[in-house]
Formats: sequence, structure tokens, C-alpha cells
Amino acid sequence: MIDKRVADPAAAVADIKDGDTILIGGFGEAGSPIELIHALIDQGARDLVVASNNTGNGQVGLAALIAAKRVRKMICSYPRSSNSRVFPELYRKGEIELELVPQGTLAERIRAGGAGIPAFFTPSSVGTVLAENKETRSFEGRDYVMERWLRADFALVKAELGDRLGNLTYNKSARNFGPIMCMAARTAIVQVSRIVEPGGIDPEVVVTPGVFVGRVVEVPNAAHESVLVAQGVTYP
Amino acid sequence: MIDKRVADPAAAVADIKDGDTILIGGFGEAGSPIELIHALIDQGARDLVVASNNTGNGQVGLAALIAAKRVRKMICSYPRSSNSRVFPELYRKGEIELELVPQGTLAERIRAGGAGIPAFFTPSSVGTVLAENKETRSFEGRDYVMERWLRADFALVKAELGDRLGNLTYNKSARNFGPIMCMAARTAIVQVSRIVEPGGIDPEVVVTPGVFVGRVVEVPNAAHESVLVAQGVTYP
Amino acid sequence: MSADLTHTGLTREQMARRAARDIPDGAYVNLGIGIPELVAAHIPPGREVVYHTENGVMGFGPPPPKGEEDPELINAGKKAITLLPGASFFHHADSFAMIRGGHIDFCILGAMQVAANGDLANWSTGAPDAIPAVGGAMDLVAGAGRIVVITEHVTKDGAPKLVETCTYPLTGRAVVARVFTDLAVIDVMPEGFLLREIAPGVEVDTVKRLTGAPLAVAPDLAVIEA
Amino acid sequence: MSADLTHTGLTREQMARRAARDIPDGAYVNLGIGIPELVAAHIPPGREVVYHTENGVMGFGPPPPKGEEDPELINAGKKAITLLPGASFFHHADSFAMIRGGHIDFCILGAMQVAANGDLANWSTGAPDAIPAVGGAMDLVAGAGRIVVITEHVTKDGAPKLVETCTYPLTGRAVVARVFTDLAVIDVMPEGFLLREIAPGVEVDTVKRLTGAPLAVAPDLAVIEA
Repeated sequence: MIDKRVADPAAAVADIKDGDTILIGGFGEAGSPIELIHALIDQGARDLVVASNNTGNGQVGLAALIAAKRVRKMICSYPRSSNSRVFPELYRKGEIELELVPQGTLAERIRAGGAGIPAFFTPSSVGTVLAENKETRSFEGRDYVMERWLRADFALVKAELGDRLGNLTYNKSARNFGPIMCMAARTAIVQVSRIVEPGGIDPEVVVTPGVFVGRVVEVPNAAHESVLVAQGVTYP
Repeated sequence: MIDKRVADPAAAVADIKDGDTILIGGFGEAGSPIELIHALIDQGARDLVVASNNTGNGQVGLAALIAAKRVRKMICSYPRSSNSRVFPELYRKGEIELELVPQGTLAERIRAGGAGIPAFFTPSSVGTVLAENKETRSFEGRDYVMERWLRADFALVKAELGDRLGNLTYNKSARNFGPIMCMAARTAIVQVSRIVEPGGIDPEVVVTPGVFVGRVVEVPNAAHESVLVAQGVTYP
Repeated sequence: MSADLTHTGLTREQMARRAARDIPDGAYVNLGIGIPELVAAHIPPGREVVYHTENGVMGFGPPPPKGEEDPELINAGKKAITLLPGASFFHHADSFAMIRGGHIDFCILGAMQVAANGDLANWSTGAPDAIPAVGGAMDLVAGAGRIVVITEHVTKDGAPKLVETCTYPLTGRAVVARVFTDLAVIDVMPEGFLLREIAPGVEVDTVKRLTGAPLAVAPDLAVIEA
Repeated sequence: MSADLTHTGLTREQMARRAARDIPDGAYVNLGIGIPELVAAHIPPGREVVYHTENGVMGFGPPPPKGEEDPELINAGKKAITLLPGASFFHHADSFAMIRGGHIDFCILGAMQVAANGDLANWSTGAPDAIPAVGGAMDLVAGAGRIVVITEHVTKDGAPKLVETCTYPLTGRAVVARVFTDLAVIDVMPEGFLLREIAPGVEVDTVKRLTGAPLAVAPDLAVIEA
């Protein structure tokens, strides 16, 4: 029997290794898999390359992982926000690398990684510093820049419903990078609000088919980053 | 008020012009927009370039459009089947062009057209006659062929539910090329089994957001190609 | 240039109201963070506009009442939103397919600088200690149908934001079609900036002096209905 | 070569049963049209396998009873299917993302020719009047994890289908890992074909004679449990 369910976040992230590349879902706090990230902090892997749209807030979740000096390099589109101090401090000190990628290019690179497309052309960033040293090419008289796929060892994703086969639904705008990150990772690790029986998700409304998912762990009352930040919580 | 509803298939296809490129949904009969195709036959546009996975069956739907000599060129992956005689006959006589494309490349070219990606690299067809005269390139030691996006003037698509904003759901494996063809056409024309009020489709289960759709026409009891073929129906 | 700061001009709400009048009925619209967000409240009656936010929502509505915010229902500015009937959710690759693929008709962005050829700089000062953050701006300017900018005419220090050539790192080249400022509505024409409309009580010479590039004046120059 | 046609060999069902034993528990599997379709009925007890069909269904089950076919629930061979609990629908680009992206573990295809280096030809005779039709075969061989072939060992005319070099147009280069025929199980090794298993009652020399390329014999050659 196929059973992708894992007992808890600790078991789900147990085999992440030093130096791994990890996609972490979420746009701001929506879809941020805080419990999985905290389990990764506890687990201790370091020298990680993390791709995520942002760099976290306060001292929890992704910001806490960065604060714990586990991340060698961030690949993201928007590494600052009103409550984001951890990344900027380390970045200014030269203690963390940054690969800045336009948000749509980041999404498309991840989708390409999942879809077996090693490179593609996009009009985004043409003529800007983010296209420097990249191949550009003209099609029908318009310039495009070539971008490479982004694939990863693991993805940490937050979804809504999941079954033992890995089928997923998401909650509202927490969907964001989840579906494509599941596609692009060798092993996608997903925390869901609730695990249901196979068939408990209508085949028409499955957003991520289980083929893209490696592990599913139930986290019934996931924390919200903004609540933790407002409470002044620091992890660990 | 935005209202993409159109009274009937004839009105929906009225402005298709000679020489237009048209994406036609369906995989075999599943998802084939027969009523829209028949309206296009009645409408009379010719010299069309049609991209569709197959070439139709019997003397109805896509096969009837081809039989009526309206199609200059087919772009497809599998232009034959047990009941497909129209295309093979014209093709052997040299009266219709064929651009044969691997099915996944066809899908990805259409998706790229809708996503603003003018070209991408794929491993499919490398080293075969279908990659001849195409640029190939090596990434990480593996060869890939460059393929171009496929965009169209119109798409004819069959969906299940639709609303006046163009939001769509599909029915089972009739989904196939529909969502990506809606993306890649300047005007996507969609026949739906039923029109519902905005909000009648849960935002979580919308498959094609209305932004990709130009027109929606209700066709409550759409014909099934296999039934028509079994009955020996010929259109017009 | 402190004297220039005393010029009469539009409020942010007035700028937003003027920009809103440019949005056609039925448009799919993406509003940037900041002043552009104010535009939604000013769409003229009778027009239906569908709002897209790049984090995966089409058809959202005004912010919810205090206390009813859902942390998983937010816009690109990470602010709580509501849904209108006919809304939909989709993932990030599909969201940027909408943008890059030319499906978003109208995009209103903020700006640090706009050049006379339509170049836009709105993401980085390029300062060595700045944390560069680009978000979806480069995708929006590359893909949206019409790109307009809402911005104060000058910086807090009084320096022109409409310039001959951008000194900040670019977001995109030759992408801006029109600029709405507190002083004027200015089009980017093949020949450069063209003053189309002017705020009530503001002199053309004032606008010219506060613009860092030549400014042609439309023969049918109008006063902005604020 | 008419005498060769009298050789004892496996039935199509037996070929399918042998191939099915190679499919690991938990695999995501795509079965080509023809003999490969028969494999699903022979998965050994205790293994759970999830079937993918490129027209956008994951997790389908056996054909429905006569009269209960749904024309909008079909597989890539355009035959009616049923759904198992945990099935899902998706569009064509996502379906081929699964294939091209390496998410399908195991793919069983038919063949017109397989070369000693693993080249596969299974879509066209290349005849001038043939209607070329490729479907998803080129994507499957480019992306699926392990590609195996089920085929009669020789054509209806008795010509070898395992050859030194394919004479028909290729589907993909060096893609086939193993071939299941009515006579044998043959691996494609860096050195060429290797006979792993042989059908009961069939002589090694017969298989060699009916193979159009050198055939090494595994030291632990086994008889197929048919």
C-alpha cells in the first residue's frame, strides 16, 4: 500500500542533509509551513540553499531558520518586509548570499524544474541588472532573457487537505507556490490541516496530484506567522 | 457589467476570419466542442490553421470541418484513429498540410503561448526526425530541442460549468487541452453544459479563471462524437 | 527648491480618482502597492473591473472589516482582502502566466523614477547597503497590457521623479505609457513627456520646472477634474 | 523463416504477467496502447500501483461494465476507464509535466523495433503514404523513469524486431531498458542485448536466431515463470 503519511514534522524532515536545496512555500505568511520549518531548525541541517518568495518575519519560521545560520544562500524575489530584520542584517554583514529573481521568473523556473524544461525565455528583467550576464535573444523582434529551471532536493509546503496518496488541496491565497514547489522537488514534504481517506477529495478539485508529493504530515492547527510575531515569539 | 455569455454557437464564432489559427480542444471525443465546430462549418471561414490533438472521427465535428476543406494545415500529435478517414485521404492527396508535434510538446507549446514564454527546451523528440532543423542544446550533458510557443486567434473549447465572467470547470478527462488552449488564444470561445451565476463555482475549484476566456455559450446537451459516428451522421 | 514644495497639488485620493477614470469597463487590473491600491475605491459607477493580485487571486474586493481578516486571504501587499462573486484562486506559475502572457489589461505601479522614453525604476535605489527586492514588478511591466504610474511629482527632497534618464536600476525599458502625479497627467510619447492635464491651480511652468526632462504641452491641455 | 514461427512462446497475457512482476510497489505507471494495457490486470498481490494516462487522469482503474462507459472518462487509447479512490484530473500541460519532469516511474510501451543500444522505433514505418502519428510516445521515452517494451519477438512476417540499428524512424535514442517478448526477457546493456530469461520450451539458439543483433546470455539465465 502506498502511504505517504508521516507521524510528525520531525519525522518528515529527518533526512534533509547539509547543503541541500530546499523550496519553501508561502507568500508572506500565507502558506508558510511554519511547523515544518521549525522541525528543520530542530533537525540541524545547515549550509542550505533555500528558495522562497520572501525571507520571513520576526523570529519564527523562515526568519528563524535564517537567524539560526542554517541558510547559506537565499533565492527569492522580495527579501524584505516590515517585520523582516533577520535577513537584512546577515546580508549586510555578508553572511548570507542572495540570488534575487523576479517573482514571475522564480515561479516559472520552479514550474520548469517540475516539468522537465531545463531553460526557457522570458521578457521579464530584459534590459535590467537582473539580466546581466544572461543570454538574451530576440523572437519576432522582441528581446527575451534565457532562464534556467530550478529544482530542489526537498520542498516544504503547507496545504489544506491531503490523503495517503499525496493528493492535495490548498486554502485560498495560501496556494501560491505550493503546487509548483511540489513538482520541482525530489521529495515534497507537505503539512496539511487534515488528512482524509483516498476519495475524500473529489478528483475534479485535487490541486496537486499525489505523484508530485513525497510525504504528508497532519498539522491540525498550524500557527500563523503574524500571530507569533505579534506575540513576540522566538524560535527555538 | 462584464458579460461574456453569447446567445448561441453561431454568434460565438461569427467573427472567425479566413486564415485564422484556431486551437480546438479535445482528446479523441472527450472535450471536443462539436457544436462550436459545426457552427464554424456553417459560418464558412476557410484556409484555417487548426491545432488539435487529433483529426476527428467519422463525418462530424473536426473531421467534418476538415472534410469541408476549411483547414489548410493541421498541427497535431495523432492525426489518425480507427474512424478517422477524412484527414488521411486529404493528406495523401496533398490537399492538407500536417505539422506533427509530440503530444507533450504540443501541450507545452500551447501553455507557453498562454504564459508569454516564446521558446523553451524539451528533451522530447531529440535525435528523431521531428527534431530535424531545430536548434538543439545541451544542459548538464543532456540534449534538448528548442520549441516555440503556439498562440492562436481563437480557441474552441468544451467545458462543464461557466459563469458570465468566463470562469470554468471541466468534466473528467474532457479537461485535457481546454485550460491551456483558453490561455493561448486571443479569444477563447467556450461551450459549457451549464451557465451559473458568479459565485456558483467555488473559487477553489475554478479550473480556468475567466481572464483567459472571451465568450461562453451554453450548450446543455452536447452531442457525443462516438454516438453521432455510430448513427452514421454526416455534417452538415 | 523648497519654494516648489508649496505648490498646490492633488491629494493621494485625488490622484487615485483621476487614474481610476482611465481604467476601461471590463478590464483585468493589477494594482501595485501604495497609492495604486487606492485606485480601486474610485472606479466610476457602471464599470466592472476585475482585480488580479500576483499571489494567486482574481476577483478580490475591498479589505474586510477589522477583526475579520484571514491571514490566508491576502494580496501582494500582504494585506487582507475579501472575495467578490466569481473570484478564483490559482498557483503562482498560473498567476504570472496571466501577467507575462498579456492577459492583464491594465497595471498601475508606483515609481522612483520614470524616464522620458518610458523607462521605469521602482525597485531599488542601487545603494550598496540596500536590500534589493524586486517582487513581481519586472514581470508586470513586461507583460501587462497598459502600464501607468502613480507617483508624487517630486521626491521628498524635491528632486524630479520624471527624468531624462533613470539613475536608479531599471524595472523595465520603455514600459510606462502614462504618469499620474499630484501635479499633472503626463504621457510618454515617442518624442518624450507630453503634459496632457494639469492639477487645478498649478502653473504649467511649475510642472516644467519640477520635471527633470523636456515637457511638451498638449494643445488641448485640460485641467484635471479632481 | 516459416519454421521459426512454430516456436513455443508466451501468450500476450503471459507476456503481460511477466512484465507486471517488474513493476515495483508504489510505482506511478504509464501503459502504452496494445499489449501494455494488459499489464494492469496482472500486478502481483500486495502491490499498489497508480496508473497515469497522458490525457489527464491519475489513478484510474479497470474498464467499466458494458453499458456504463462515459465518453468523457477515457484513457490515451480512447477506451473507457473507471476511477479508483484517490484519482485526480489535470490538464494536458500538467500531465506532460508529470511525464517530462520524471515523475512517472515506469512506462511500458509497444515497439516496432528496438536496437541493441536501446533506440526505440514505435510510431512510424516511414513509408511515404503512411499517416505519421506520434502521440505521447516521444515524451514518455524522454521523461519516464524506466522504459520497458512489450512486443512479439518477430514481426508477422518473421522479421526480427530486436535489431542492430532501427530502420524505422526513431521514437527516442537509447531509451529502452528491457524488452519482454513472447520468447524472452532481454536487457539492453552497455554492450548490447543480454538474454535474462527465456520462455519455457524455447531454445536459446532459437532466440538468438530470431534476434537481429548479437545476443549475450546471462550466466544465471532463468526460465520465465509464465
